[in-house]
Amino acid sequence: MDFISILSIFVMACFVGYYVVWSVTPALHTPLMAVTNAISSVIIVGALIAGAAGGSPTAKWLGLIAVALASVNIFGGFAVTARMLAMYKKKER
Amino acid sequence: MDFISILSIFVMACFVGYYVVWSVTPALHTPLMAVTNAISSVIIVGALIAGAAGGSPTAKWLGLIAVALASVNIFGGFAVTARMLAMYKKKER
Amino acid sequence: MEHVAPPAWVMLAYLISGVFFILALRGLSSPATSQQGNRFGMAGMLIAVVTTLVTHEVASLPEILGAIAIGGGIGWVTARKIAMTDMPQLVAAFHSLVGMAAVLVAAAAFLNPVAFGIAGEDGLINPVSRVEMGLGIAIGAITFSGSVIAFLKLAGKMSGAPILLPLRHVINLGTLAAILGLIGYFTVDQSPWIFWTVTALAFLIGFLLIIPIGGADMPVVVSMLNSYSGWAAAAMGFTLHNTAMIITGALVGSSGAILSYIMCKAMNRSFISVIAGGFGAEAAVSSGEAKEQRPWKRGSAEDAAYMMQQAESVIIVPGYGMAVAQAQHILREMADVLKKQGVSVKYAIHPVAGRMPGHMNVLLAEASVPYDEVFELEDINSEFAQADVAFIIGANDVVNPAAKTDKTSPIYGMPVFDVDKAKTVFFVKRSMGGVGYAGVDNDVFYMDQTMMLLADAKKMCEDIVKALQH
Amino acid sequence: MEHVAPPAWVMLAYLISGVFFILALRGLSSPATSQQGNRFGMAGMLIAVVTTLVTHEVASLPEILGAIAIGGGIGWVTARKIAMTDMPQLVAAFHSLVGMAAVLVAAAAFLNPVAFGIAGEDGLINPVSRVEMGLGIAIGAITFSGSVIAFLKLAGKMSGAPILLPLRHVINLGTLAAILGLIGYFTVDQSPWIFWTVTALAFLIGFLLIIPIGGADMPVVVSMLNSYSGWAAAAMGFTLHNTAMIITGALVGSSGAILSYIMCKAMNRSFISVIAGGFGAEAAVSSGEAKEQRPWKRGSAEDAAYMMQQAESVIIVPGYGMAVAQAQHILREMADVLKKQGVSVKYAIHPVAGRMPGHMNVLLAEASVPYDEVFELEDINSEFAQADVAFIIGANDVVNPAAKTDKTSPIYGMPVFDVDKAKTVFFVKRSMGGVGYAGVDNDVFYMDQTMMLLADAKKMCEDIVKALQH
Ligand SMILES: NC(=O)c1ccc[n+]([C@@H]2O[C@H](COP(=O)([O-])OP(=O)(O)OC[C@H]3O[C@@H](n4cnc5c(N)ncnc54)[C@H](OP(=O)(O)O)[C@@H]3O)[C@@H](O)[C@H]2O)c1
Ligand SMILES: NC(=O)c1ccc[n+]([C@@H]2O[C@H](COP(=O)([O-])OP(=O)(O)OC[C@H]3O[C@@H](n4cnc5c(N)ncnc54)[C@H](OP(=O)(O)O)[C@@H]3O)[C@@H](O)[C@H]2O)c1
Repeated sequence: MDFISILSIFVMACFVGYYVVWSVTPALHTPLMAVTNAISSVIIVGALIAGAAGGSPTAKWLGLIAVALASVNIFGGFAVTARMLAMYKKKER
Repeated sequence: MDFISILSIFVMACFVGYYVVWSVTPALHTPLMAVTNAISSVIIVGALIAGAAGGSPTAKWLGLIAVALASVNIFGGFAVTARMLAMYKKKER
Repeated sequence: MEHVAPPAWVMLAYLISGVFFILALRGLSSPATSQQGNRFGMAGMLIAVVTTLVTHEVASLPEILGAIAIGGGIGWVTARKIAMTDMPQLVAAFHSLVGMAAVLVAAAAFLNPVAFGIAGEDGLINPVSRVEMGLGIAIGAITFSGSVIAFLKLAGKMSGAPILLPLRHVINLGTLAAILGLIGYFTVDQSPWIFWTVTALAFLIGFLLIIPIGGADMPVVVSMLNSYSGWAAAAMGFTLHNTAMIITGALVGSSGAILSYIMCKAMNRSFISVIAGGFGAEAAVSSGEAKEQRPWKRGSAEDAAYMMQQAESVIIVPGYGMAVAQAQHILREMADVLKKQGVSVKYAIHPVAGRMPGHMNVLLAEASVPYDEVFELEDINSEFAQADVAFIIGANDVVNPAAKTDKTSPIYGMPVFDVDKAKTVFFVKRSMGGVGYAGVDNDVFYMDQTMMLLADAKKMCEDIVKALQH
Repeated sequence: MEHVAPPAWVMLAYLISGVFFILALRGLSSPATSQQGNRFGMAGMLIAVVTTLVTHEVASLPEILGAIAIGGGIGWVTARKIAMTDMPQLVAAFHSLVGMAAVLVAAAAFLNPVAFGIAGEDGLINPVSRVEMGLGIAIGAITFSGSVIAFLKLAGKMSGAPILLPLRHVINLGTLAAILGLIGYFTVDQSPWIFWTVTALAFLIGFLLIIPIGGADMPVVVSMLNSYSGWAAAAMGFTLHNTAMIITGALVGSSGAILSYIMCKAMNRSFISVIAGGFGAEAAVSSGEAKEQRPWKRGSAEDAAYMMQQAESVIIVPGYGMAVAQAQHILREMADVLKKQGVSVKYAIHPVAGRMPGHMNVLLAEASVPYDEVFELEDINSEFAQADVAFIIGANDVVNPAAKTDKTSPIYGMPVFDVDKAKTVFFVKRSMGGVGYAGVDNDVFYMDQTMMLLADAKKMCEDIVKALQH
């Protein structure tokens, strides 16, 4: 992928982000913060690559710590979001 | 640009299209149809390329006709949209 | 020759052009920002065209500028002259041109693949590009011939009645299957006959698909074709690796699809039933039934003028008939007189009032009705209960209470205005016999508080204005 | 070594992962689809992680799985145990981890550029990648240290009072300029000292930027840092040419920015004034003024119970004090008893009620209040005029009419509930002295129709429930 392709995807994604976030109902703004927390830990992809066997051992350890930190967020973020969302219920009729 | 980059841009653009069109106010749905008409004539880019000097003469003539057709749409579409939009006015106070 | 990546600035320019098109549609989220939006659209188009001219070996600049001048001139003059009531057919006509342009571009790409950078080392076209091209030409051809039929029906140059061939669903599905099959085969065999057969079949199916659809369903069809023209542009964008075309394709494709969806929903019909066709035909049959004779009251322009002067609030419900009668200017005058006499006047617009989405809004805007006096269905429907007068002019189906109560009615389930809750209802139409697009009788005619004002909409408004000024 | 394009299916997998993240946020447009959305998010993450593991030479699988297990375990347990009232600090703590992870990844990329495919033929890192990396580590470090301070302030482990250094604006701008300058210089000189200096300065500026901001402004800061963590992820996505990270970065970046904007707007403060800091400090000064003594009425739980039983409609306005008192469960019980006695009960939530956006909604949901009884400001504000009772519990600023009338008030211009239009107002708080977050007096206390219920929110609701059940 060349730089311009990535930039194009990024620009489009910013538009999508703008619209998709504005369409979130205000009642769910707290879960929104929690779930964005979880998904921003997709940085774990970089952390996994950082541990490449052939490279510097320091880099490997930095990578492993980053994997652990990101995992806290991923599991914690999705779990707490799921816990919150499960509480929102409609009136029983 | 590789195929996946293009596909990625396309997928993101579809999301953008979905949101941006739903956010158009119903009062402007007729201008929306006119302006989408105009912008879909961006196909003129292909028509301009078709006329490449070195290539087949038939292709060149097809390209020129396509340029003319697309131009009808571009000028007509933007002009009629502008004409309609100029008519929408707020109450004077 | 493989696809050579153009310089970064070129790709950036096409990206910017695409972003400008997004901003153009975004501007339409409110009338206040819409003109700015349209300018973004023009700028985006300019960027795309200039970038292409600068970076491609083009045939010869004078010829190209000539073509642009001829086409642009025709477009410009048409846009200046067209009456607002004729917008539906104008849009259909324009679509046919986009479709034809897509066909020509795809054909040119087939004849001169090197110019488009889609030929492989061996001079053959890349298989992926063949599929994109095949889809592009097929969608373009369907858009063209479909739009031509839609134009002819909307412009009244061809009967609006659905033309129902026997076995049409079988023929249509067969043709579609043949097109897809040939495009698939095209990836392994690049013979010209395949390409041209696909093209011919696509022209044919566009024609076959649209002739069985009744004239009144044409707006849905026009939107659908709008969507198609977008996907055709996107397919060519994949071929040319062009960001501007891809973004535009996605925008236009979504726009047409969403507008079709909105219309179908507001008419409570499924998209499939519209596309399957034959709607007007059934209606013609049902209107043949003997109608029961029920009592109704006829009013005069003076009655209407008197009652509206006494009223505190009047809600005007315009419909297709108002457009046909070109009554928007005199209607606004009537409203002005009433407002000067202290009456509150609002306009209520149904999503499918008239013959295309937003049609009534454009006509009222043309007559200088401020857009903040014009309300959508959901925003005003609760106000009929408090209104003194509902003034229905050239609308019919969109106020028919059968949509709420009568499960057998063809418009059952369509959201309608609760005009029956207003204290007094005036109903302007030309005759008691004339029905709306759905071809059904309307209980509002026979209500105690309804007065029928039987006349041409324009004439009636003129008479009311005269009476008001006495 | 140049960047080698991964196989198409890998890139497709990352694209799908990104699309799933979009669908995750899209699900939050209504509570009904939100759980489905969250599952999309999890699936997207799984796809991204598995794709990376399968296609990259990773250090050693056991170690990685160990790291995931340790981190995941801690995250999971925390998520299970945390009280809903502690959400603001949890979110801040999680942000600090994302920030730190970004720092570590950028550092690893700097130490081992070959593994990331960003090294040139000569073993040096590509200049573009250097900028992306520098930005990534700087934003990550700011996110980390800023979030740590925000966490400490929100968790009450550090005083919420703004700490104002002299010349802080000069120091901050200087440090920022130094960071940007060094990143620029980094493109021509790849010395480690530059990289580590940028990192150190970024940690410092994160700290300096947040300490002058008052504890009550922390939610805006947390959102802003949320946005930063998104942009950091996007920067790393550019480095790794990873679609999933780019899409996520844009989503999270927009989300944080929009939430900050919404909060600032609902408090009628400019973003700049929040970020410049010192808000709590000024308020402390103004509350030092001598307050005039005005008459007010004190009510009892029995009064409240009696009046609400007689009422037709009660609107409950919960605020931060309700969260602090953990009164949501007993409040819902009170509402249940009233509803059984035929009273209509609704909840009205201000966009900045509580201490983070949507905070009150979560707490009420926790107490099993159905979400269709809970209304936003614009949807319910007109109903106060018809309501018999407005029951304000632990809210203060969001019902303060000074926002509408007093131009000198720090909350002037903030949209507030029109509780003064209700026939009777009950105001639950602990003391007449205690003020809201903005530190201003509230005219509602002294209105004729207001009765102050001075007690802890939970205690007061319990007493009312007892009185209602008599
Ligand atoms: N807007 C869209 O996008 C769209 C798309 C597809 C279908 N449709 C359909 O179109 C219909 C639109 O409903 P509508 O309520 O606007 O119109 P309508 O139901 O078609 O009714 C039109 C009315 O206008 C009267 N009329 C016609 N010419 C007139 C004249 N010169 N002066 C006075 N009255 C005149 C007709 O009665 P007389 O003949 O007795 O005068 C008729 O009652 C709906 O059924 C809708 O589903 C709309
Ligand atoms: N939600 C957000 O995203 C956000 C973000 C940034 C800033 N803010 C700010 O936070 C404020 C929120 O407004 P708000 O109306 O919810 O709260 P508030 O104005 O801070 O008022 C809280 C009230 O609760 C009372 N209280 C505290 N503990 C209590 C207890 N245990 N029992 C009963 N009452 C108790 C306090 O009075 P006593 O001390 O006398 O009991 C006070 O009157 C706004 O000014 C807003 O701008 C919110």
